[in-house]
Amino acid sequence: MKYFIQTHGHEYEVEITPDGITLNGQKVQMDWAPVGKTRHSLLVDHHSYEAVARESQTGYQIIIAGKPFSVEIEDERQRKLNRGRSQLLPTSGKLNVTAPIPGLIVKVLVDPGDEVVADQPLAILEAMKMENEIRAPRPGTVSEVHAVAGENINQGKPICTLE
Amino acid sequence: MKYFIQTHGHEYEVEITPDGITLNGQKVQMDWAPVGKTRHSLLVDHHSYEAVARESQTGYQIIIAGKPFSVEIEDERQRKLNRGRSQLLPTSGKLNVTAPIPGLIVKVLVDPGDEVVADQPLAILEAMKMENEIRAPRPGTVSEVHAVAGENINQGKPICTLE
Amino acid sequence: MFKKVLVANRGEIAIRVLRACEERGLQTVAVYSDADRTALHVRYADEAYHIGPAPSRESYLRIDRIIEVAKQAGVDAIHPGYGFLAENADFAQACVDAGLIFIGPPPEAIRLMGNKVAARKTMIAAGVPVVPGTEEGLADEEALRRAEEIGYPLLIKAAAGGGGKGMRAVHSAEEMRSALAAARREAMGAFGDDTIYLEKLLRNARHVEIQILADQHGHVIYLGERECSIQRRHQKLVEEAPSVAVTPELRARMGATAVAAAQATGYTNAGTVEFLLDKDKNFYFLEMNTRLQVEHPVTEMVTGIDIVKEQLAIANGRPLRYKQEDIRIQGWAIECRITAEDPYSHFLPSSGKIIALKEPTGPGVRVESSLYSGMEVSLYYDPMVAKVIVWGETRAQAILRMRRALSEYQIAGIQSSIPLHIQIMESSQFMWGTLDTTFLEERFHPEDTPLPPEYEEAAVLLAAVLAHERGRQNAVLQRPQKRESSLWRWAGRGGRWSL
Amino acid sequence: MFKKVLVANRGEIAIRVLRACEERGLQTVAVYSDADRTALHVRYADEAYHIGPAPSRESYLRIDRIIEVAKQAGVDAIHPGYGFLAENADFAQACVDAGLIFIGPPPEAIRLMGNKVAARKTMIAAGVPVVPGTEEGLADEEALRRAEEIGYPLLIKAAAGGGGKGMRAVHSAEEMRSALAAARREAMGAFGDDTIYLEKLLRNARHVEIQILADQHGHVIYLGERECSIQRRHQKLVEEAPSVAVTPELRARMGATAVAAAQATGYTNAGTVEFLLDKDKNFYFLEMNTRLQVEHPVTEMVTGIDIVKEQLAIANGRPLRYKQEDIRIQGWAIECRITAEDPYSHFLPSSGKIIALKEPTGPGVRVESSLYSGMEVSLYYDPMVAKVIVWGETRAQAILRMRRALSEYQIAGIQSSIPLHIQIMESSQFMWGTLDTTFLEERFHPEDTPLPPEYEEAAVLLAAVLAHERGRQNAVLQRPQKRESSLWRWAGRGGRWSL
Repeated sequence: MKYFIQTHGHEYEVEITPDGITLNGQKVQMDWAPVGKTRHSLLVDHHSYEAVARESQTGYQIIIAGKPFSVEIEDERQRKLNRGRSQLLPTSGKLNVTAPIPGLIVKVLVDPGDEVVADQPLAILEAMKMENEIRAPRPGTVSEVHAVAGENINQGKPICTLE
Repeated sequence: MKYFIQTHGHEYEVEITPDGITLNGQKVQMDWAPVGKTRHSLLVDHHSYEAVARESQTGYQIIIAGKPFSVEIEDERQRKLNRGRSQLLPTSGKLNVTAPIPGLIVKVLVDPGDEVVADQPLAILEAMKMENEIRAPRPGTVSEVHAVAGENINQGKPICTLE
Repeated sequence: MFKKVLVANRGEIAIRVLRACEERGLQTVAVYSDADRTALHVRYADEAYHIGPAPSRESYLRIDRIIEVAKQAGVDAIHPGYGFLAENADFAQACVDAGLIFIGPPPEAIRLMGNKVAARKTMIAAGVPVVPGTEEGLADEEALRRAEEIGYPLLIKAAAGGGGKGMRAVHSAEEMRSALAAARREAMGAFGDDTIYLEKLLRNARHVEIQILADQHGHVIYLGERECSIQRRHQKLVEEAPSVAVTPELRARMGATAVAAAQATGYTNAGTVEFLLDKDKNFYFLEMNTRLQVEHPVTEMVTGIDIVKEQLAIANGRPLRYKQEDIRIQGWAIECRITAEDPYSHFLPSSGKIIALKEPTGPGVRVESSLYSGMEVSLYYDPMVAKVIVWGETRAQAILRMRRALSEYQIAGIQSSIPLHIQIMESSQFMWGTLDTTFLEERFHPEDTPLPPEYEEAAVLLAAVLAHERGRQNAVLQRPQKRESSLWRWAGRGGRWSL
Repeated sequence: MFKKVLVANRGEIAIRVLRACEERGLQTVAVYSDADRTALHVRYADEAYHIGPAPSRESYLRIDRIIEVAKQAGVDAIHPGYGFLAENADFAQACVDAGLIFIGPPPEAIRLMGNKVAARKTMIAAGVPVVPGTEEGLADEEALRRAEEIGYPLLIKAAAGGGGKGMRAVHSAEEMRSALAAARREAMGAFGDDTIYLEKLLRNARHVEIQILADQHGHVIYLGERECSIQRRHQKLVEEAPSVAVTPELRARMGATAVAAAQATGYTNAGTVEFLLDKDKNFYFLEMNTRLQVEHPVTEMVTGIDIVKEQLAIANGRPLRYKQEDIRIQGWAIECRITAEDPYSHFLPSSGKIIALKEPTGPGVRVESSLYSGMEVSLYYDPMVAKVIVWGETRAQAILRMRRALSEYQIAGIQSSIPLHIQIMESSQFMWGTLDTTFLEERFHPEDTPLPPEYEEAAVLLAAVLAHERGRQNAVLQRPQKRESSLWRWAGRGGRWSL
């Protein structure tokens, strides 16, 4: 089976067959031993790595030597399915910007109709006694503002909508 | 429900009802919070204890502040059943002395027909590079010897039989 | 001699204090909110009492409930830790009024130092140099006018403040209005008081503070300095002792100044005098923290003195066991504050259940932590969940040891600041020690430290293997036959899992 | 300057050495048997190589395999740890022959000190006092005759010995024959050699040893003593530094003697000279351990010197960084060896899976451990699985801290020696420091330390609650209705589990 993997902007192709495992076409010698549910010991060409892994929506969250990797993975079958769907991904359509954690909306910094650039602060959310800026994940126009200052907002609730 | 509990030679009676919990007839205020599968936080009349507990054949193995307690427990129903059976316990009948850990029988110290007292060494078992004495759990006469010197013995296998 | 102590706090500092009490043979009492029933401090103490719902206003800040528990449990003394009620003069007074020993300075000293204007005046009178600035309680228009006199850049600070809350740096007149609004809003939220004042912002200055100990018999000593310039949003992230910028001569001068500051306020117990130290080795009084500090362990590691145990002895009325000349600084210590925040996502607080945990240990490593496997990290309290402290014979050895310790630290289930700390320890600027309070935000660029590609490849391979195994298991579940043997199974006497 | 080190060991000492290498910026290579694929040392090292099946004869004692891996991995140096091949002169020679640096003394010094008779002669020639005894290789009849000359009590010792294996104390002529047989049997099993010798048993003597460091340039220093009198079956259980029995004057004399012993053998690297110290402060050479010792951390804690890092520096040809007068003993350190043995059941080795683990930490506590949650503790290797080391300003503070640390240590799944250590720390005899090598077996009575009744009551209540909950769950499973709400459920805003 072939796997297509992305992390930190790099792409990899891994193939696993009963004969062995290749990384970008190069054969690697690999020894995998799980330690409990979330911890793994890997020996890759004798190099030892200890990793903690959890499943995420699109792959795995992996920590090695204190460094986190968000790894997205598709197998051949999934890749075909996803290619078909990719037009539907909201890279330019409507996008709800949601509260990443529960907290208090201290201030909303945009109004409907505002043009925003990627990473521009949209609102200030107070949690754990600190103010946190909620930023735009991509450029767009604010079509709706759902949150108001002083509101206690739950995780995942929309703050505003970009178009 | 009433529970009859033994540990370190002391006997206790605990009663649990929807109204509360009593220890030897005395009401106690108790707050129990499990922490994971084996760890427990107890507040007994505000006194805080952290315990690690595992089930054993006859009750629980509990460690509090590094100190181990083998706790045997029966509820009312079990107590009645066990009372009926108690004549059958091998306090004086045949008793197999078994290897508590796997190892090498270095020497057998008794022969059939020997009278032994409680705690008398019966055999020497080598494990982890050290010699360990296997002692008689109660007095009796050695009726059979099953193990021979030089034998690798599995855990639970009989070394000799007392009558 | 008191026998039973209540610790009016939670988290790592509660455990720190409980351990010191236990090692002194004292009985201990913990208090807890709904969110903390299974917290380590509750499980650690001899006794524990519930004091209210999760929000700290309804539990850890409830002076009445805590005093009530203290009476019910029959304690002799209360240790406030840091944060919560530690610098609340009313709480210290309430303890005294209830006949309890408050393990900290007298209420008057807390009140005096908590009032920034009064503290400033007292320091000036005692000959302690202070940063140019204004009194408290400026209206916005007045603040704008005074800002022109002081000159930019400057700091807006909350009068009731501490911990960087309600503080804003302002670099030009244009930013002033929005910064004032933000500072007041944050101060009101954190302290219920939006009074502010202004202070000149010293460029390229270091935050260097002096730990002092003062007994009830008029003896005051200093335990050397701590360098705390690695800050983000005025929150310290990394601290060390000693400071590369402090010579023995400067240490003696700063130490003597800190002792004078303490004596001028009738101070007793442990305290910290914070200074800004500029490039020309001029130092200015910032504020005095009238309590134990988060970073006290680095001083303990280089002096061998247990500050919390000294707090207990002082509160008991004992004279100091040390003279100034007994204090020797040996080696180097560094602390990293581990917070439940995502350094890759604008430091958003992170909550969740700890599903795997391995804390570092071994030579020269100390961990002060509130974490346990299975813990729910909530958003109710401060995001600092643990501290790693290391000692080394030299600063270089301490940095290498900290890298080692951080790479051993595994926390799964929440995001943490560990990756940021690793990058700081690997940055050449930090290694050279050319620090100031703007280092982290202005001159430290985590993206300059690339992740080693082999780690990335290992992560990629692990992901492939896990996905493959999951796919195989699903396939097996769909077929109604005996579970097929895994490719990865124990491979006989070679005893290795391998393809 | 070497760059890559292979650690030819397992368990806590492999991790200890790996950490030191990592902190020196060296690349590291681990080796492992079938039983150790997921052991901490394998996960800790940069690289890991499989060397054979679980029994150590087929893996960790395979000189050929280890040298082969060293070549394959391209290492420059090998650290042997303690045990296994650490005192095997052939292994040290094989390293040298393969062009590898052996991080330890020269093979000749190992060989000389490994031969008890030669060592004795060398010591006598160097003016080092020795315990009265015989040469090696006595036949039983000769041993019986010589025993009469030396007088009882005496010790039978294995010539190839170490770690108390093949050692027997004999108190009268009647016991002699069976003790000889037992000692030979154990020696043959452990070392493949049943050669024995006799030594006078000094009554009420302490085991006190001197740590030395010797560079390749003729400098030898001592780092003070360790008291190791708490032993069971000649295995050390508790060690401390300094010793209550050693005055500065005696320390200087014993230190100078240890230095003379090292110089007489051309010794380099770290080593330990073991002495018996009698009540009249006479000391006698016992043996020299030509390697790092289990208990080295207590010396590190009181001197601030990292012995393993010094081993690396010495092996690299560096001159010692310290002169004798630089060595200061500060405070007190104690180590407890945590073994997988059941102290309540004749110290039977205990194996099993670690199902819950919490190791102590906080101020002054260091843990060196091979344990992890999910680990299978096997019977293949030494039962010592971890060490707890504490530092305190005084011996009393160190003891109190050790009690605190031990009570924090939770290991579930195997039996451990922790309860015994707690009882030792609580015994008044230990607190007074009136120790000798018979303390534990003859004068320490664990049953004299009653368990606090409230712990027993808490255990009883927990058992009742667990049995009750289990009964309720079973009852619910049998009835086909909705799971009834537990009596113990979250009780609303009070947020407590309670009846």
